[in-house]
Amino acid sequence: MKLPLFPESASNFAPDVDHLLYYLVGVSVFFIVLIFALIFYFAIRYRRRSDTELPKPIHASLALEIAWSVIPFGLTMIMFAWGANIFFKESRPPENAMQVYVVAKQWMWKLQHMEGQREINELHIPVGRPVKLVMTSEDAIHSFFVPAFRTKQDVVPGRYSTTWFTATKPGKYHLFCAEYCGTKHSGMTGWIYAMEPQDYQAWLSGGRAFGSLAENGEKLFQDLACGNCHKADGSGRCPSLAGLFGRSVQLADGRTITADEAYLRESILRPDAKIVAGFQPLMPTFQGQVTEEGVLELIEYIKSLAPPPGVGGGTTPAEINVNPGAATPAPTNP
Amino acid sequence: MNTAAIETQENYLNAGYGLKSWLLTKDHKRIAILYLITVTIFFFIGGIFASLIRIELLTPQGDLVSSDTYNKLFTMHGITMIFFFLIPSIPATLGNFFLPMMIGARDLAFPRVNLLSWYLLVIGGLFAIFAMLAGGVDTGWTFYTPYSTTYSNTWVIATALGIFVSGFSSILTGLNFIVTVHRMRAPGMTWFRMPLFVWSHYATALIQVLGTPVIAVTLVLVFCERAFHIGIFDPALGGDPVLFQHMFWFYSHPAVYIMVLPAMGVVSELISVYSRKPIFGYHFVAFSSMAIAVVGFLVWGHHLFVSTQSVYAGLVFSLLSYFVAVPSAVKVFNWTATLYKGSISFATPMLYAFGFIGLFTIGGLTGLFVASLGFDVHVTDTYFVVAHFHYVMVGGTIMAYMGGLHYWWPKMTGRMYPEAWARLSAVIIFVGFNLTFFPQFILGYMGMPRRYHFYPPEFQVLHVLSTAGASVLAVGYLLPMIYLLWSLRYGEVAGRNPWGATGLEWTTQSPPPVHNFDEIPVVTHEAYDYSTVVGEGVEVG
Amino acid sequence: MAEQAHTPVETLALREQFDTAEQQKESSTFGMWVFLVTEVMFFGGMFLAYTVYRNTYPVVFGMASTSLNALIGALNTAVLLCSSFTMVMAVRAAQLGRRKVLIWFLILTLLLGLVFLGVKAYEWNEKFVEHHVPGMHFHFEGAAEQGPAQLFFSLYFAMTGLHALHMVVGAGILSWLLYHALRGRFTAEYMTPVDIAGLYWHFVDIIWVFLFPLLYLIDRHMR
Amino acid sequence: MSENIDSVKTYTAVWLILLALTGITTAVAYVDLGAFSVVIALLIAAIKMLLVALFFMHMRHSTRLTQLAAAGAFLWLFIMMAFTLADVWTRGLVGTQGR
Repeated sequence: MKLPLFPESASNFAPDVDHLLYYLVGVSVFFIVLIFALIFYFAIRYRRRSDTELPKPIHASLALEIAWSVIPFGLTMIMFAWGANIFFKESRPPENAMQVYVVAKQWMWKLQHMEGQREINELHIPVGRPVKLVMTSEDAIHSFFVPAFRTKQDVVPGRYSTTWFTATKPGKYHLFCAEYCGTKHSGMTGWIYAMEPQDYQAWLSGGRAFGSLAENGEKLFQDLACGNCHKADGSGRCPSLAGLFGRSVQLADGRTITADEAYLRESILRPDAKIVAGFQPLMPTFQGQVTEEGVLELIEYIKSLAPPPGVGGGTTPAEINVNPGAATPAPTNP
Repeated sequence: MNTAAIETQENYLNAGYGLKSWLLTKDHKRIAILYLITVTIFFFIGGIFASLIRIELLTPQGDLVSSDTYNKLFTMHGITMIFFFLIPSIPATLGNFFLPMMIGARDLAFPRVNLLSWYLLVIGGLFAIFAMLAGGVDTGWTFYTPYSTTYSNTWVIATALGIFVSGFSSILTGLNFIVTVHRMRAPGMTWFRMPLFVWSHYATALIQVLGTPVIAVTLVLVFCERAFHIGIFDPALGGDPVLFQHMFWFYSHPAVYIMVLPAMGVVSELISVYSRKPIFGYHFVAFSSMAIAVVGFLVWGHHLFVSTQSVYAGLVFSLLSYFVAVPSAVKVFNWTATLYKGSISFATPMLYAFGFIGLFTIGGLTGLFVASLGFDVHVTDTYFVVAHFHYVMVGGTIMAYMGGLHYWWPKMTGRMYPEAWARLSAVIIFVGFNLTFFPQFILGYMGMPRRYHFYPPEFQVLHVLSTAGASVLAVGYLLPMIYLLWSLRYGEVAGRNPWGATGLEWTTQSPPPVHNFDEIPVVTHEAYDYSTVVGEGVEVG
Repeated sequence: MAEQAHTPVETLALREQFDTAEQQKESSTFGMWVFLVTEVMFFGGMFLAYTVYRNTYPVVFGMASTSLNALIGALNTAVLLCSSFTMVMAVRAAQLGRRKVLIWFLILTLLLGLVFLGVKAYEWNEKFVEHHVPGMHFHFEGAAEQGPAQLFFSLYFAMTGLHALHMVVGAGILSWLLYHALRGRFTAEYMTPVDIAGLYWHFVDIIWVFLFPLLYLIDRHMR
Repeated sequence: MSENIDSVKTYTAVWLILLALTGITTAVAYVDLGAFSVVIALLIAAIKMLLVALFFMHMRHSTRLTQLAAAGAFLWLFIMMAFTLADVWTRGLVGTQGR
């Protein structure tokens, strides 16, 4: 039987983490060998030879105490900075990343490509292209873990979490749920298929297409009659959604926030949480009526809506009070 | 000194024989024995769960028990071992017995509270055992919401109540220690004449008093949410499951130091006695205990790096985690330096102390691995973390506990344990431990997630190694049970001070009289001044 | 053990692990303070949850808070402060060895404590009637956002409930003190139980001093 | 310990101040002070706490150790709050959701 002792290295992060491992192991081995050798040497060299032996006490030396505090501390600061650097990289997906939505539930992974492909417990991705995952859970906390990519991110109900990676080597890699989630936690596994770009294109076109996410979202938008109020020209009782995504929005309580996925999700499920300035809290909640996947489709549809004609991309539409001077960072997640 | 007839001396053991004389005792030494029996029972209950887990993991298919059963096994293993064994282990047994004696007190400040805290541990334990017998609990010892509040169908409430009640046991023990150290020291026993064992227990007591109430209230909130379906952490109502994790780890990370600081205190005593030298850098070792207790409260967020905690908070928690490394390293270096030009004996407790230093060094250094943000993302919730904390808790705490138990056994019982058997089992435990847990580091880096009932076949070889090690380890833990019980009747009579040790506990008879000292000692020497007990003209034993 | 020579008064109350009455009194008082430290952290956990959620849902928390009756809250605060005053007077009477005064102030303190609990029970009952008790039948008219409103009331019940539980324990301790005071057990030399019970009672008062503005007085001016 | 017994006058004065502060904090709550409402409310609560602790709980007369213990409790409470809020307030600041 084969005995692998090291995980495969198949993403942009894998070499970074492996190099950090070598440093950590190097420092550790040095200190472990030092301590073990000293203990062995002292224990044998100074073993007790008579029962009445009384060694002289040795007093502490401040210089020595400072030396063995400061030097290891310096070595650990390298560990800190190195690890933090990798972590920052992992926390900032590149702009051009291809986005995949992940919905976790007991005990399966549901993954949706922008183009409409849906997968369960499998994810096909092209090699060499950054992939950004936007994830949420329908029940307990799960965690998306791909050892070969050295990435892991908890998937938490009620909010979106993000991770990203670029696969570097074609192959089939384990996907694990790493946060304990109940009976079949150990069965909540799957495979990541990293493919050459042309193979990936072939897979995309060969796969079952359900229509793109945005198309499905549009259908859902019509089924739920959202357009009765959210009229595209802004004449409805509710704000127009055209060109909304990524813009800053003035709220009734005076805050200004950026319309990101979390804001859109919250507005669908808990519409009264953030009321747009100048509008009444009329919208009913869609909690329980739309699945997490449905929410993601609606978000994609809203994202696809271009700004209304006559208004330049990203500038101020009349319906929504935008305060460009007071652009604040994105709100905290609920 | 009369070493011949211990049966005729009046001591705490023969002061009364009825069950009532034990169950209503206010003597800290008898309460320590009650604790010793209680935590030993829990240790073996937890050990049975551990054995079943290891046997199950021999094969990748998960064919011994069902997934539900397996989940209950690791949950109950963790809960039993952490809340009912490791946390009370050293403080409530060795600490209870020897802390008052070491500072020259007749008892703890509040003997009745001390007895109460033992009853609270027993009542809490009975709740937990009830939950186990009624069907078990499957949330993991971490009780993460919303799984524990909404999705688990097991005995969460009974278990949480058990932990809540036993938490007050821990709080009251800590409270007792703090007041005792402040108010009950014998004349001349200044702070810097206290044995390091007392220092580390004082630091531990601070954590018990400041941290434990937070887990208590967190479990109350989980209890409310589960019992009455009100939302505190429920994301469906806008609650924040990560807030639960903050509150849980605010206690549960410092709890690691509740487990390991007393162990460090024990090891300081052992290293000093068996090399007949004062601990090198006494003040540094004493203050490092306090530093660990304080800084240990500032690092809990390193359990939350991938939990959707903010990047900036992660950064701060990672940085502060490295600050704990310094006092830990200071201790290890000072212990090692103490050996230099000492008079080193290879008695069993010293073997355990060597084992502690070695294994704690590995456990501590791998702690640096997981404190590093980018690295932790890969290994958190894998066997790497499992191996890391077992090195600290089993390799650290239990090694020191076993060492301390052997070291003070003659004082507690008046009898010596059989040295050859004891050395043999110390070696077996060291070998078995490493064989069990070292492969798990590799498993973890390869990506084997923790709490998996069945797993991909490529991990099997390392799991088999680990299980083999666990069998060796089990033998190592069973042997002392047998020979220590044997020694109660057949062991050599020990005498007051068989090791040539300096602590005040060794100046009184073995086993000690009910009020510890015939008259309260007056302390005139620094700690670990061996010229008072060893050498020309000083009678040993 | 009684081998050591003590004055008769001290022997009565001095436990065997202590050398002097002074050491015993200091230990007991300090022990109580350490216990209060744990209580701070115990309530602290809930104050933390409150702070985080109020920070996340300022508007709903303001609305839910306004539905509480601030006048009753203020009056109840006054009742509790009065009981603290009578408690400290009881302690003073014990210090001076005035048994009758001690007994009367203990009775007054107990009564005020019971008044507080009675008012609290009335308020909780009101919440039942208004469907403001978290759970299946929860409904809060003001906000369409029911979730966070329910969070507020969950915290309200958890915090005031645990506070009331502490009051009940305190009332039990007061009754115990009263029983022993009636039997003349406390003297100017030995009154530690009265002293440390006082510490506990005042601490429970302090918790309420923070609960009152945080639960009752948020954003009053907006509505 | 007779030197530590405060006069009835002192206790009564403290009691009356406490009642007055309760009235003030209730009244001030109806005045629009924006974000300062919370600050004022907590400030008054803190003053009341100090009055109760210093006079009713005799902290003025107690040992350094006791005062240290009480201060320690609030330091630890502060640690718990500050570090948790350090997470809550900085979530999403890097511009990535769930980070």
